[in-house]
Amino acid sequence: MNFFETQHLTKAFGGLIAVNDVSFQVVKGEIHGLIGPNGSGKTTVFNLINGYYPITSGKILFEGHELNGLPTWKICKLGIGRTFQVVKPLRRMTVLENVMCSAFNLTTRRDVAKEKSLEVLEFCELSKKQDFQAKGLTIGDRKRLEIARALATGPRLLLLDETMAGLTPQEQAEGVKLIRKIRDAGITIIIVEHIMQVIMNICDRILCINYGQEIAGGTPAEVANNQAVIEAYLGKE
Amino acid sequence: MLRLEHVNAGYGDIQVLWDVSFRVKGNEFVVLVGANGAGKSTIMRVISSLISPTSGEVWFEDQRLDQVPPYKIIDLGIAHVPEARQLFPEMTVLENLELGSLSPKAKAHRKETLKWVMELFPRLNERQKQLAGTLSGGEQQMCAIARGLMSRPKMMIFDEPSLGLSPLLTQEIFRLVQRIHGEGVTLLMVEQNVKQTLAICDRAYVLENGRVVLEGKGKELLENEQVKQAFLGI
Amino acid sequence: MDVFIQTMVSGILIGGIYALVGLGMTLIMGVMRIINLAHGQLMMVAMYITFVLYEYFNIDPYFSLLVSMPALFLLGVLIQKYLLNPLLRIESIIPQNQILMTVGVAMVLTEVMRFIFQSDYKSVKTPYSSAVLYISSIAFNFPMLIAFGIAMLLTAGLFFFLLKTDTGKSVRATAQNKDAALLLGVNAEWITQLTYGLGAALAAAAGTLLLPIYYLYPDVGGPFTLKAFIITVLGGLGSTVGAIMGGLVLGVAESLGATYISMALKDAVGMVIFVLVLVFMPGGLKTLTKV
Amino acid sequence: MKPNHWSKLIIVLFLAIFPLIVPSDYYRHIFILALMWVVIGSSWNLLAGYTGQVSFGHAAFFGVGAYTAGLCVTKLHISAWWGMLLAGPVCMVVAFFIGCVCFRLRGPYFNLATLAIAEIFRLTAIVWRDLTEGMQGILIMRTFRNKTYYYYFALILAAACIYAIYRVIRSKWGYYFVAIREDQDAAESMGISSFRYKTFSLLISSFFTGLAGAFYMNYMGFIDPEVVFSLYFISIMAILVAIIGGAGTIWGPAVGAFIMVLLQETFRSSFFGLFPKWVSQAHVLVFGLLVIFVIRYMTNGIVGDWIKVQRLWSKNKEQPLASTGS
Amino acid sequence: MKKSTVIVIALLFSIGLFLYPASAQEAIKVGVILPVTGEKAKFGEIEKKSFEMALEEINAAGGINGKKLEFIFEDDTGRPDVARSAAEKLITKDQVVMLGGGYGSSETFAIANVAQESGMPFLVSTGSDNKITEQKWEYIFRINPPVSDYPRGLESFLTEVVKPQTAAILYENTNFGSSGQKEFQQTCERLGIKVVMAEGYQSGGVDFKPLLVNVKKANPDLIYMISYVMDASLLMKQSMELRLTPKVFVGGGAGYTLPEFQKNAGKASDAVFSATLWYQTLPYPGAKEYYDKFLKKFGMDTEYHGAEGYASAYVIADALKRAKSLKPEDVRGALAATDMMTVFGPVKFIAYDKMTNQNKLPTYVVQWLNDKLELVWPKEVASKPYVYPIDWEKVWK
Repeated sequence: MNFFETQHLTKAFGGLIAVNDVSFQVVKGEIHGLIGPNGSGKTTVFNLINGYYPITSGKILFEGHELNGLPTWKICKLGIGRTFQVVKPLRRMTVLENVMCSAFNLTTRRDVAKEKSLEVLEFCELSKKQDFQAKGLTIGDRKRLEIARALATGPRLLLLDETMAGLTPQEQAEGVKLIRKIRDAGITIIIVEHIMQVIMNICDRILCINYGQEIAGGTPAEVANNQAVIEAYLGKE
Repeated sequence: MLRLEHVNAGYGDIQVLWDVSFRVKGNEFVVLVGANGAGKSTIMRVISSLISPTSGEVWFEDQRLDQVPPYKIIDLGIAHVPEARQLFPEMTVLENLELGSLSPKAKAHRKETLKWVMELFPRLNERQKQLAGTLSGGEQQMCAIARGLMSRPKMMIFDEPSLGLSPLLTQEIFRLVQRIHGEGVTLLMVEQNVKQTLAICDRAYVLENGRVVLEGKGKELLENEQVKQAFLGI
Repeated sequence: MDVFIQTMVSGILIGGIYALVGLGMTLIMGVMRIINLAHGQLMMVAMYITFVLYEYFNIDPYFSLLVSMPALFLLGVLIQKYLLNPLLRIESIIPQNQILMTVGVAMVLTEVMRFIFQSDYKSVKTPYSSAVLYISSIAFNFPMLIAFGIAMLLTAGLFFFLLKTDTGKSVRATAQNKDAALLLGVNAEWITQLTYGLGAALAAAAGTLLLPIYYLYPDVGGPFTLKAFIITVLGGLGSTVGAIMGGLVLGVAESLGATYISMALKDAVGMVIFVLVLVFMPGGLKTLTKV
Repeated sequence: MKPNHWSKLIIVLFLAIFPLIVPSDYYRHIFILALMWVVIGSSWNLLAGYTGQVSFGHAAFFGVGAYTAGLCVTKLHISAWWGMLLAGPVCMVVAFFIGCVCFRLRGPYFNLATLAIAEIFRLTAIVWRDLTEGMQGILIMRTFRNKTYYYYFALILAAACIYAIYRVIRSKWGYYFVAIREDQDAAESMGISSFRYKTFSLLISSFFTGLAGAFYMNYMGFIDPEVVFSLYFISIMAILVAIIGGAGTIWGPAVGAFIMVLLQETFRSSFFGLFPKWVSQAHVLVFGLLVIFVIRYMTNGIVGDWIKVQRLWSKNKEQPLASTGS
Repeated sequence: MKKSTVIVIALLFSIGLFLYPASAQEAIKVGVILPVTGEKAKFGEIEKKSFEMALEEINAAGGINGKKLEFIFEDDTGRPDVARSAAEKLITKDQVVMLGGGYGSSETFAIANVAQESGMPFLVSTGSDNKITEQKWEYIFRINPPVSDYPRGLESFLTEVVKPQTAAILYENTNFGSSGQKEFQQTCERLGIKVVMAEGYQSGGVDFKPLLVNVKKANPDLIYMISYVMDASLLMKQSMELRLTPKVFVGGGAGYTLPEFQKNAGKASDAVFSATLWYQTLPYPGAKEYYDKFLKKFGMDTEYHGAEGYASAYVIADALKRAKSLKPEDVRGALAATDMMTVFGPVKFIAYDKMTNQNKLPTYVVQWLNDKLELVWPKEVASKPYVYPIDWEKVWK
């Protein structure tokens, strides 16, 4: 049994096929990259895993459970956390409260949730800002908050959607450190990212899709030297 | 013709552009390339005055663009073909095109312009009465470009015209872009399809993380290893 | 059989006026995505204008359309400009604060009119108020026929405006894609004002046309506001064709309901249809007609 | 900015001894009405201000609550006070079904659906004469002549309502409610079933609104459908009470309720007879202007934008305000 | 300034306000609660003006045993909870000696409830639901007949003149309408008239044709309608349009006796009968004078609501004059002993049917003839002979 896999995952919006027959496996404990040019369907894949869109055909399996048709919140409870490309902070709550909302997944007691949230914030290096309103955070801190919130639900699989976009190089470096730290804590990660330095650096394996179809998969080096990938990114000569 | 000087801009408290300066001369074809999230679209929105820079200036000919409301930009002679087409899906192709020529100057010549545009895009001519939302991706892109042309612009700015198009269609779009340049329109284009665009443009700027990191002739940049690195991270 | 035909005739005729009320609302909803809970009250203001013109200047209600519509257009533009548009820039806990603002506007309009005219019932009695046309035994109320005719003319005019003029196309464009419209040189702020003005003017037309067959008091607007949003949702948000269909459907449904179920439940028929449509056909009639 | 505890204590003390120091039944009556509105406004606020589901149909719950109490007398021949026990659960059942219909919808559609359902309730209550006596209404004999009992009853109800909401807001549910208000999609991805928690919020909200309705029946002794299912005087009034005081704050609706009820009474009686009579006609106009003003300039209501109010205050007094910041 | 200080001052101030005694005046104060805003304001206004008119006359004639009488008007806005507030205010703050007014049945209930509890005499002038005086509330008196009595005068007219076999009842869905419908249905059953249709409607409708086509199909001899004025005129106009031709149209008071009814319905109002409580040509002393004076003073017509108000004022004055003291029990006693003649007819509070402290009055039938409302039944007091049978085609031509 694979830790996580998709089988012939397909999604059509009316006539437009956004994701076409994508199958891939994720091994427990790895960081799996998902890349592709703009509009190639990466975020749609996340939205399918996450249950935000219903699947047109195909299957998603997580630890042997079929996720098809489950509502988003149940998928979260099964142990899949996610962040959003366009961050969705709960704007008029403090950072701590944001994370506590997630932490209540594991407990109904406020003090326990708070304790757990403080741990997560410490882990994500956001402790100093715990009493800030989420709407007042910088973009870097908002991305951290997204991650912290996803972590606080106690996931075994974490979906990171363009966590680095819009960050300064220094922030990116810190982000990479954080992602590694999460992996080291035993959480499997699927990451969608545009910033190639990042993805090539941290991923164990990468899947590249274009026009909703998989065009290459393998280690970072294999993918980077794949002709189809280079064409997808730089265009044909 | 168009100059950006030390522009800092962003959305709310998120800064996206850091001290961006570049210029487009009359009749030039300039391309901005950069990975996603590098701030290309933000530059486009700054030029169109949809967002105003926190500091710095944007000049078009003798006009400060950053002090003009967005709906007046097109009157000055700049047509913006936005990312993801942004057509009006429940209106016909013809109506979409007509909406491109709202300014009094363009309106006066609407019929001639329409004829010219239809010659340029024969496929749109066939689908005049069709709802824009029902067009295929390539046709939608053409419609968006045609709509921009309807204002008889001095300058056109394209935001990722190849987005979501197959390689074949992308090539067709680029051929059209070149033809428009041939008609004497100044062009500024944002693209992620690096090789093809660098091959056809006059000059290019490379953006990384909201900053301009490289500038040069298209062909020269094509050979530059740094460009490849910026895109593939190797 | 006569009962059925007469019911249908009544329903369709009243439906014409409902359509006019709904059209204004659907325009506003389409462009601004808000429910205008002051819609019936705008209609009420127009009715008072018509009433004053008739009572003191002896102007026929149908001619006073030429006054009441521009006046309400202006009122609508001002409301949008000074009360609704500024709210777009304010963040509030309740996201629907534009809707709540229209509630406030509705209250103020009603009370100002009450202050001026008191709560008395007013009506306009024209020589043709009770004129009736008979086709076999079916009665067609003459002012209602005229109202229906003018309503259809105004609808046609609105269609011409929306389909054939640049400004009309800009209105539709703004409803469909505000950012793109901005890029093409459409002043979206002005379009919202124009739209609210137009919506108010259409409500004014409905009010003015209704006055010869109905009557007037400051609270007359409330029920029509309810009808307006039923029609809008029934027709599909922002769909002009839908609003016309919705108006007719509501008129006929109410009439049938009143004849065959109970007059007392006439208004409930509309509400039940409304909830059913919301739940089972969220796109309204638009999903059936595709326009 | 933390509210001053002293001032809170003073207010609570004042309310607790109010009927003892103010012998006038008239003022007691006004305060009883205000306390009842505290309950309705606060419950609306839980659903709209905290959970983000703006209901235009709270009259449905108020009316069902009132009729539950009324029917206890006319149909079950027991005291209307049993209604205080029954109204809550009955309203929750009704609310559950309303939730099943309305929570499928978002934004303006949700607003309209709640409004329509409340109207359906009103029309049904008018027509179903066998059950409700229709517009003839239900008249009961009140239990107490002394208003003090009713006053304390209303006070306890209001306090219980505010305390319950306060506890809920500080619990897991409260966090979930606010998360749903802020971003429903984000909330779902955090493992929060938005449907389930919206329903919980609605159930609590309807429970207290129903109790207020049952209290109204007991206190007023007479109800009819136009009064207790009124769109303008219950549903919209509940919204106004909460937004004027401050939606999404614990004390906002309470403040709003007192402002609205006192304002209405002040105007209705032409400032207790001090002003010419025509002033009495202006109270709805003043409500309308107040609503426009609050939405335009104090979006978060008087409690939510208290800092703004203070600033206004200090400006008038030519006193620089120590920068409070938030 | 500290916030707490502000609050303390505000509270002290408000306590001061609460305790501030109503300024003592020589005048005897009576509270009158009527709707002068809201949807019912139209009739409330007529009644209020009549109260004021009577007050002037009473004070000009020396007031109450030398003291001036003062009416303190409160607006109930047509809502029971507001009516209750108003009553509470009048009793405890203004310290009136008794209450008058009461227009809508629901509001009257609310006021009566307060009055009874506080032991404050309340003379109801209009609120007509039977239940108001069926509660055995000893402090509540009612000058106008209950709604069940409205068609009483009609009864003899129907049995002696029209002799209908079938009837349709249309009524507005309000307290007034539905209790009226209930009573008239019983009356019909008693008289052996078959009620073929009884249907309520929401007042304020634009189009009554769906209702009327059903009536047309049922083809009753008598159509009895309980409506306020604008619904009344629309109902008649649309009946004319549909050519409904029963033997008679009869209105159940309220809207059908108002000048606005004729003004709006035009020729559709012709030959329509209505039950009524009062008419200016009735042989009551001062009735005609009251009508003329009102018309002259305010430039508008008055009708039975006005007469009720005017008469109430005189009953109040009379009771206060006779009262041993201004204590509520004494005023109550004086009210209960009332036996006087007014423009509205003789006033005497008796117990009959299930009611107590109820004034019993004969009621009448009026008919619109040549755009004028004429008293046509009983014959002894008629201002003009009734027109029956009616040739509708001729009337409506």
